[in-house]
Amino acid sequence: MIVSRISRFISDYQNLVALFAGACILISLFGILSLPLAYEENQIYPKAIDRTSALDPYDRGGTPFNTTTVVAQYPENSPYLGYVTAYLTPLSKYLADHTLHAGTTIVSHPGGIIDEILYNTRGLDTVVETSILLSAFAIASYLFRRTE
Amino acid sequence: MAMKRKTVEYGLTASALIIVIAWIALTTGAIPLWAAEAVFVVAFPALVLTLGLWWRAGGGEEDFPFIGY
Amino acid sequence: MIEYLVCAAAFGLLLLGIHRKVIARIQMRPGPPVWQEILHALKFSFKSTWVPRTASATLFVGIVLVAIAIWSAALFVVLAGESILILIGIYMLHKIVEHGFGLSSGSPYGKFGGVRSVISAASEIPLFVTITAIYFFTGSLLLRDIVAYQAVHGPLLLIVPPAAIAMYLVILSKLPFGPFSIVESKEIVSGYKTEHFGVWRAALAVTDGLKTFVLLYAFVLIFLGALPFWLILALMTAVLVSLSFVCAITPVLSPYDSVTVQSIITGLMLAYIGYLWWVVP
Amino acid sequence: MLSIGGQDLFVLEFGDILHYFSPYTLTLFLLAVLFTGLAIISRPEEQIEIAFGGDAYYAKETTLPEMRFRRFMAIACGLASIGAMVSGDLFNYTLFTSMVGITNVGIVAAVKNRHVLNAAYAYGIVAMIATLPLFGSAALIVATTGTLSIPALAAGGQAVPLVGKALLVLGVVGEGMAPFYAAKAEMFRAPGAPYVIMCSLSSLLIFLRVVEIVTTI
Repeated sequence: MIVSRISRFISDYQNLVALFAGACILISLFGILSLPLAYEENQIYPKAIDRTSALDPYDRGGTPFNTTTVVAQYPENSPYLGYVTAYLTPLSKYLADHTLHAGTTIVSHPGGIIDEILYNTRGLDTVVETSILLSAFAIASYLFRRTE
Repeated sequence: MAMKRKTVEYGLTASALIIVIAWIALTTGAIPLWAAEAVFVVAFPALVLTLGLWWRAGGGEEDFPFIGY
Repeated sequence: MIEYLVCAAAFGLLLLGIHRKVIARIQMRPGPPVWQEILHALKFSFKSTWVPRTASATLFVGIVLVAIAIWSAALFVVLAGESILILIGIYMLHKIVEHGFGLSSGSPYGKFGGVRSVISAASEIPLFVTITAIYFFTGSLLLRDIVAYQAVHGPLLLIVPPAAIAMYLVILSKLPFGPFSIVESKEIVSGYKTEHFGVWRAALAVTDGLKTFVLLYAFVLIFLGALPFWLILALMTAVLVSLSFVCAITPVLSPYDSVTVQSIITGLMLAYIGYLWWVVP
Repeated sequence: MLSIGGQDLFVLEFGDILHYFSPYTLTLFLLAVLFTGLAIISRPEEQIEIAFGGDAYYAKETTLPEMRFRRFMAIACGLASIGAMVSGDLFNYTLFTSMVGITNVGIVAAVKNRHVLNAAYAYGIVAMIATLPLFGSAALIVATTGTLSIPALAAGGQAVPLVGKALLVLGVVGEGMAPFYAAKAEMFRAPGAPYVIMCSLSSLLIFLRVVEIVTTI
């Protein structure tokens, strides 16, 4: 019976990767066939990278400790939109106000190198991204430290 | 695990009371339909279980269970 | 509202009793009386009850409460004419309840039932395909909108018969003794129900009653529309008897074959959706 | 704004990321919360194994460190599915979904059983591959429509490409559903019912949610 042959094939988890890869190929082919797709010029969070800037990959324009123009989906939900400093902790804010040791949020802040424009509007994404990393590390370290 | 008759009685009374109160509140129009439904969804399972347990729950002075043939 | 719950559970159990009776008669056995399932529920609720020592006690008891709660909620969703997406969600989550029942006791039979319900979960996607087919025509998934649509355009059974067949098969897979009832088939004793005895089993019977009622009621509402209540009950019984015929004359498929057959049906339904998408502007 | 899962009850705002609660997402949300709670408060069962061909049987005990780790992973998985249930942002949803995939592997990773670990490995590979279509779909949709917000996409005006939707479904299927059939059945051999249940619960929930999303946008 063809049915039982199919079931025998898909019941083996060793074939799982092959099956899924096959599905990926099919849908990618469909995607290639449906090209070209139009690019929407009116994007949220537009980027203009200034290669000459000292802050090169992280420079998003605007003046530090001041507003930057950001196109957000719901500007009314982000009253501090464009104010990168708004997300500094009180201590960092104090440092930034009185010294030059805390710059922008790019690398001086827990949370690491995070696109600071997104930081203002998409805070939850940042949290989830780091949580994914945390759980991956937790699994790896548990397995590594496990005693037989 | 021993079932305490008192615990079961409390559970039964509580769930029955909640359902009756929600019912009265619904018919008098004190709470909207969805609120009453939410209460029923929570309290009805408890009522079913505690009712069944209550019928058989021991009072503390039972006979020895019959364990051998 | 509470009276609806009690009546629905009792009527659902009665339907299951009829199901057993019809199967028995087709197989030339006398069969139990039709109210046997109601008696079962009462009988189990009088039995003495405890929690097995190996079980995960909280889950063992908690899952029983969850089982009744989700199907009570499903009944209210159907009565209120809310989105059938919620109904389908609850239906899929019944799988989780089956896992919970099966795995929480530590019994190997329960575990096999739970594992089988994991296997079959992926095959219940025909439900979503059914939904998409309906959405093509009604443009809404709220039950009241679907019923209103049918008041104007006639029953959906005639408009999208393949969707009706798909949902029929899905209900079939939830009924005991059917070709797809691998989760509680008899070679693993009672599958996920094995270790829930006494009051737990009685509560499980209440769940089964509610589940049967909700699924058949929703089927009639979705595909035949608003009818007088007595007629709906009669139609539900008729649908159930037809299902019993199917159950009586088909063997239980082996677990993986059951899933493959259901997946093939899903594939056919997807092709049908593609066809609809092509034809309907 | 949406009619598919019922009228919106309320919307929770995190900057550009909205969380909307319709009757449908609320139901799924409550179930995720409920089962996460069960995973927190219940202790694992002692699974009974029967030695084949004889009368011998023995109970598997779950050790305390193993139980702690698996409970941690189950809670993380529960939180991820809670987030995925109500998120109104496409990218945020894909992030939560990939977190579900990783924690699913984590839940069974601590089990000392060769079959379980092999299955978890196969599952992990699929989950890893699946992030490509998953994030790819979000990227495709933001490039062609200029927005990621599900309410904004549902309001119409932008044509979401069909391939974007297909990739999204494929990604979710890879993260949760595809391994359901074979790999998860093996993974369910692991003892520790409250945690193992989170595996299948989260997969079902993200799948139920993606159906709503692709029908809406």
